[in-house]
Amino acid sequence: MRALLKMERPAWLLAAAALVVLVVINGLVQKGFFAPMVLQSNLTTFLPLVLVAIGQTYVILAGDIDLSVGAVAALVNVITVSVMAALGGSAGAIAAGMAAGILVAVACGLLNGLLIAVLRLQPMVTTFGTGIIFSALALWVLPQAGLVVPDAYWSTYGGAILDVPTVLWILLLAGLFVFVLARLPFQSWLKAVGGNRSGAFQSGLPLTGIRIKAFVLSAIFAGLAALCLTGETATGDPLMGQSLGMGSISAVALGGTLLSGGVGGAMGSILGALLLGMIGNVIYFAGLPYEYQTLVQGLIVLAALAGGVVLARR
Amino acid sequence: MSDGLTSDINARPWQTKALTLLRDPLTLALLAIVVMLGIGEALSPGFARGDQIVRLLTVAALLGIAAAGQNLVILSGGAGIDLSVGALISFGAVVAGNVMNGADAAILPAILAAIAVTFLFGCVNGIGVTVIRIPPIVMTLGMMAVVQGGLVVFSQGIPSGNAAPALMNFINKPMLFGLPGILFAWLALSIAMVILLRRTSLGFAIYAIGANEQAARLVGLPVKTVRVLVFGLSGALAGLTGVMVIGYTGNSFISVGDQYMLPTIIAVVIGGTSLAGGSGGYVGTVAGAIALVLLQSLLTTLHLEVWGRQLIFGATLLVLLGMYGRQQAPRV
Amino acid sequence: MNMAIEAKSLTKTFGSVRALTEGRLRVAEGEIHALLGANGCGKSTLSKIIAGTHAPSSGSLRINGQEVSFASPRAAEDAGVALFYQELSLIPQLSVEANIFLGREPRTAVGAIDRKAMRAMAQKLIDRFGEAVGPGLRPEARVSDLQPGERQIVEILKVYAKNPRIVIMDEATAALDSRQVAVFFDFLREKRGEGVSTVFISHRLAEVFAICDRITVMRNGETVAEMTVADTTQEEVVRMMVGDIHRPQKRAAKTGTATPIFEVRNITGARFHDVSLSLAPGEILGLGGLQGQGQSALLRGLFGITPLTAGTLHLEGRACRMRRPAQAMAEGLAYVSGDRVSDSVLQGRSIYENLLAALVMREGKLWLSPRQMAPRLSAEAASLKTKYAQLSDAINTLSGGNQQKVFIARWLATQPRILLLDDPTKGIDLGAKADLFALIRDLADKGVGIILYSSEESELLDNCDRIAVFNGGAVVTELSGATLDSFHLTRAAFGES
Amino acid sequence: DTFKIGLSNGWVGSEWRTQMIEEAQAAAAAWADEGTTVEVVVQSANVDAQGQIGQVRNFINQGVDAIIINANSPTAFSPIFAQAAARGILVIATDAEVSSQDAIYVGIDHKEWAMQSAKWLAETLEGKGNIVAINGVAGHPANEMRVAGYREVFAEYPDIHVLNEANANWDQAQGQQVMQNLLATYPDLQGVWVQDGMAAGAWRAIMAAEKKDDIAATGEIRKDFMTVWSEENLTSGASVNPPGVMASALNVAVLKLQGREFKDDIFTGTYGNAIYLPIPFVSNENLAEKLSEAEGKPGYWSVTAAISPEEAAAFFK
Ligand SMILES: Nc1ncnc2c1ncn2[C@@H]1O[C@H](COP(=O)(O)OP(=O)(O)OP(=O)(O)O)[C@@H](O)[C@H]1O
Ligand SMILES: Nc1ncnc2c1ncn2[C@@H]1O[C@H](COP(=O)(O)OP(=O)(O)OP(=O)(O)O)[C@@H](O)[C@H]1O
Ligand SMILES: [Mg+2]
Ligand SMILES: [Mg+2]
Repeated sequence: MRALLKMERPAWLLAAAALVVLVVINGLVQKGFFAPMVLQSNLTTFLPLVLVAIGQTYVILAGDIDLSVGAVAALVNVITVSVMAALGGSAGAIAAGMAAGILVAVACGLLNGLLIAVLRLQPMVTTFGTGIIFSALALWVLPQAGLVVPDAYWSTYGGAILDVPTVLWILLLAGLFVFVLARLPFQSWLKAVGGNRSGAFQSGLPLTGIRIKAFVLSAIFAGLAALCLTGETATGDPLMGQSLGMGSISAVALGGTLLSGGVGGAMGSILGALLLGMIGNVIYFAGLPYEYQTLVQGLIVLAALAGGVVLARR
Repeated sequence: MSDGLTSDINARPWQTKALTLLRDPLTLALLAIVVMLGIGEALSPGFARGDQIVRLLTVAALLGIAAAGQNLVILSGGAGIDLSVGALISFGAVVAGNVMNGADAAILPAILAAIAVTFLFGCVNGIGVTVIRIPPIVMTLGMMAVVQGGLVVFSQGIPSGNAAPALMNFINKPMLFGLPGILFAWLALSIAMVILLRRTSLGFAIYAIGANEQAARLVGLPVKTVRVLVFGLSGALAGLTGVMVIGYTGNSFISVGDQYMLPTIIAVVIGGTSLAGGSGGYVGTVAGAIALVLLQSLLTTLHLEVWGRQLIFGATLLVLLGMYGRQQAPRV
Repeated sequence: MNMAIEAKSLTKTFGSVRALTEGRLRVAEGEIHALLGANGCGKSTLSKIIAGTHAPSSGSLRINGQEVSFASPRAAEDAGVALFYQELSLIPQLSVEANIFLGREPRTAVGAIDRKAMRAMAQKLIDRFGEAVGPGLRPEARVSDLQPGERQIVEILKVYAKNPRIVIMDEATAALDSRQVAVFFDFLREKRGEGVSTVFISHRLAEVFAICDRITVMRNGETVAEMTVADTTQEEVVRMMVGDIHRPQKRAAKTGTATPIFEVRNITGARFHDVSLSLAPGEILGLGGLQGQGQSALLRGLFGITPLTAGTLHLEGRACRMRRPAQAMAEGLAYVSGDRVSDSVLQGRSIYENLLAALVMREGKLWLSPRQMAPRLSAEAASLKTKYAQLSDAINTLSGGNQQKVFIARWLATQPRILLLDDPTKGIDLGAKADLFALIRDLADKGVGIILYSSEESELLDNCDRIAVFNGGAVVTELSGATLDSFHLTRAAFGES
Repeated sequence: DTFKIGLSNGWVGSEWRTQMIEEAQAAAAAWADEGTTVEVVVQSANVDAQGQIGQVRNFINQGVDAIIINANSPTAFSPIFAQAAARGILVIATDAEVSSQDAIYVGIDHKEWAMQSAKWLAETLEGKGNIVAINGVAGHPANEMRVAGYREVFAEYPDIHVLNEANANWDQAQGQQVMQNLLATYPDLQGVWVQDGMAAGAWRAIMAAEKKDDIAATGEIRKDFMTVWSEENLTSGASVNPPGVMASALNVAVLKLQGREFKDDIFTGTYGNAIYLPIPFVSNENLAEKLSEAEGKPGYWSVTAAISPEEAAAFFK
């Protein structure tokens, strides 16, 4: 067992273990937690953060950070919704809206990547700055929340495909993506770039391209999260997704990825994001007075992190 | 070449000196300040008037004091960053407000109480980062939630107090040479920071730890203690900012410090301190804080749509960052 | 004779530092060519230009007769050029196999990394070093868990995994022991047979004369001579590199039975166990044996860097504990590490600050006055002939060897009573080495106790009064007096006593 | 009977919200006197709209009878409210209007709220003068409605010139900074339209610039501010958005849960689902009276008002 823990990525297992504990607790305090409906609704709540955390992982593995994901999500949301509204609510309009959203996300990722990898600006402050710009553009596109999304879009998102809830499909596909990418050289290169940048360069890796790709991946996942949010809220809102930036970083850390880069993986981030969501649930269903909810949530997150770090050191 | 080793920095030819000066983040920040003042004055006459500049400096002082702590944390490296400063400013303000509750006599106890409490919170950050080894960004983010939650609990039923008149005058009214007291306080803090960083062993340790933690440990520097202390100081300076903020606003409320969190980081980075730790200083941060506040006011006075203001703000930030906050090229 | 490398008039300036003023190098196909010179003369800079890591400021470079200008290390690799980086190019967080094949991973049909193939290939490469490496060097081990020598071997394997036609070995043997060097040389000879050209950079002249065909000597950024090994002598080469040096005689063994200044009884820690040693004042005690047998680990344990799990320490008869470096420093110990990048350099800070580092805690002053400190520190640096422009320059403007001198000076400034040296001459040129050992003997004569670990046998034999030989984390023999020779040392190192 | 009502609040950054929840809890407790047990469960945290949807889901999964929400978005809740309605859960939004037809809104009309104080300002300035406006978070629904409100009013006064509109994000200190900048840029200023807590900050800047006698500006309803207002003799007026809105919504909810039917044409508003509550106004005339109501209350206490169960009954058949 100890050897197992010591092996590849202990923190990955720890996030899983913590998640199991929380699921058990939640099952105890919330009756009906395991009812398919309830599970689906919880997954719907957690899914956007899960997606953003996946993308954030790749940026962090490469030793960078992306604070702009929330703003990217907002921008993609308003673009998608505006395009759908402008083209009427047909299936074609839906597809066009989604495509436009993802294209914009790619553009956002490219901008981040160019500024950071080519012009070599400091990533944290740069993505904070670009985040402000993306928010500004979102406000420009849609000055206040509104516009409706075609019924087909959000009812499909909230419903099921082949008897499997759509949100579960999305989670499974995201998981598959993570699984596949972890087996490609690219993820190893990301870690190299984050672990020892000059070493990676000296080893002949195309630093700039790798970092840009990471930012584009992050933005695409933020865009996918925005499509989910759009399905969940059936509306456009320029202020949407503001908590995704910091939330995704916490999820990545909880999932055992080192924020300094070079170590970790997106599977852990998925668990970390689910863990963060579950913490919120448990607190509520444990019947805590509301004044203590923020406090206790902060404490549990810290405790989970501390526990993970302490155990990982064994 | 191996003698005459006491050669000092002033012995360089003036060309090199001029070149270094031009690349210096401090010079760049000052340049940016002058340019923005010029633009402001051109667009809305009165923007660069003396008393308006004094008011801007007052606002910058609030940011600058909080950014001093942030600066220490970032300098000490190890991905050091303090996201809890905003929440701790709020906490400091609420504590100070409750202790002084409008009484001049209680100002000192209020300052001490606010600083003591926030110092402790800061130390807890430091302990989490050093002993338990939680990454600073997550530790302080968690602490932010805890402190905010704590404020909601704490402010229950307790009247959040008011600033004492003397404190409000100190921050808002001219004291000497037409300048309010807070500017002198900031000046004193700046001098203390520069001396701390350049001439004391604590300052040396902060740079050394930021540059190479392992090497710092091997030369006997108390790495963990210094780091805890640095986070503690960041907390305390946030608490002090909280006291000043309540003097500025007159009374405290639980989200009063939120708006300072990210600007402290930006001021530090614009001022030329590397987020990787180990290089930079406070003088640049002072310039960074002023530039940032100036930019914000400049944008306020422009008659623009909100998104336009935000766009300009973001873009200017990137330009400022691009002027010096660039990382090293892999190939030279 | 076909020329593999022909570099002409290469120059390189970093800001205002002229690192290379006239870089010339002609390496024939299939030869092993030594590139020699004192610290900071521009060897690494020249190598990096050839390997595409640095852009030259001017000059021309021909590879296999073709005029080239590599835009990146990748471009150089594609032209068959691979460089062993003096400071290593490994990713500590990744496994050995991932490092060896970084950027050229074997792939399966669907494009994923073919882990099986990669492991097998890595294992095959490691097996070339066979017995000469410890069991820790496995394909799946993380590089950060390896010892310096093992890392160096991984970097070597990484170079050869690229199947290069031209190899530059920038101090590839600096942390290798004699057995590992032997394997490495077999490798070099085999590659020579295959027509691979090798540039061999080393400060160990004996190695150069053992393996190389021709020599290029550099001085102050300039190539000053080119010759064949057969036509020259070590003395001549040294004179060309650094001028005349004072070669110390073998140290006359210290006699007398003073009470030990430092005594270690039955201590155990990570990578060593049950070690007992005693050190008399003024004595130079060597730690011998193959690379990675616990010598460095012992020194680090003694200095409080890693915990001791059993045993006792006595300083001048008084029991003491070293739980932190600060505690060890307070007792008058000093520790010079051979691992500059991770243990010593305060990156981005000035030379002054890098020199000052150990004094800060040693003197316990709150107030640091450069006016007072700078002259002391610069004198200390001068005693090792450290080459730098001014104290306020950043440390990374110095060459590797000069940096190491700064870090030694840093510790000498603390005036230690006991000096722990952990392969301190790694990357230091001959002149500086001679200065350093002269200085160490001086200190010993003043009563300082010295424990020296070196991966270079001759350093130990020339300078130590006694050598404790390590194998498998324990002392197998102590050599002194008549047994203090290469024969006994080698035999003991391989575990025969 | 016993009813379980979930209260959802998505922002904990102000004491106004705390007071809102406390008053709602008190209103719930008061139902015991009438023989009805109203159990409230509260979720209150800093979340975005999506996080608040999670809060609503928790309520649904828990099986509450009604949900009262101070929503972070006017539109984002439509799907989740539809789900709640499908489960027979009553959804009432308060303080911030929502577009969902599966929910009703019980609270003030923010546009009207802004129009009242804008009218006060215009009339105080006798229909002419230079003014500036300081707003909350751009893009936030309540802010946008308020902006629409004052713009509509000022448009009716051709001699009132709105020189600039800035955002201070409902933050008192930012309100003060923005006001400072505006004062420096526009020396000839007669009026300021500013909302909520930012008003206290704006007034502080006005007083610091020694212009309190030359400028009329809207104010706010916290006791702290009203004390200054009275002591310094400011020319101010404030529309009241009472924190009691959630208590009012709760009283309406309980009556509905008891099976009563709304009157036919009770709903109005943009989305046709709103019951607007009266908006009290504080001006120099009734300031003293409001201050006496605040006697013994903490400084952050806001002037409040809530619809009693009896008054709420008037909305029903
Ligand atoms: N007379 C001197 N001779 C040599 N070195 C000096 C001398 N005075 C100062 N130094 C050192 O040279 C380095 C460069 O000084 P400088 O003040 O520019 O750096 P700094 O500490 O980074 O300051 P800042 O806070 O402005 O960024 C410092 O480490 C300082 O300690
Ligand atoms: N990045 C850099 N910035 C500034 N100066 C540099 C840089 N790299 C090297 N130098 C300078 O260039 C000169 C040559 O350095 P180089 O590393 O090539 O020497 P070297 O011959 O390899 O020495 P060593 O034997 O010590 O490794 C030195 O004076 C060094 O200070
Ligand atoms: Mg400086
Ligand atoms: Mg070199």
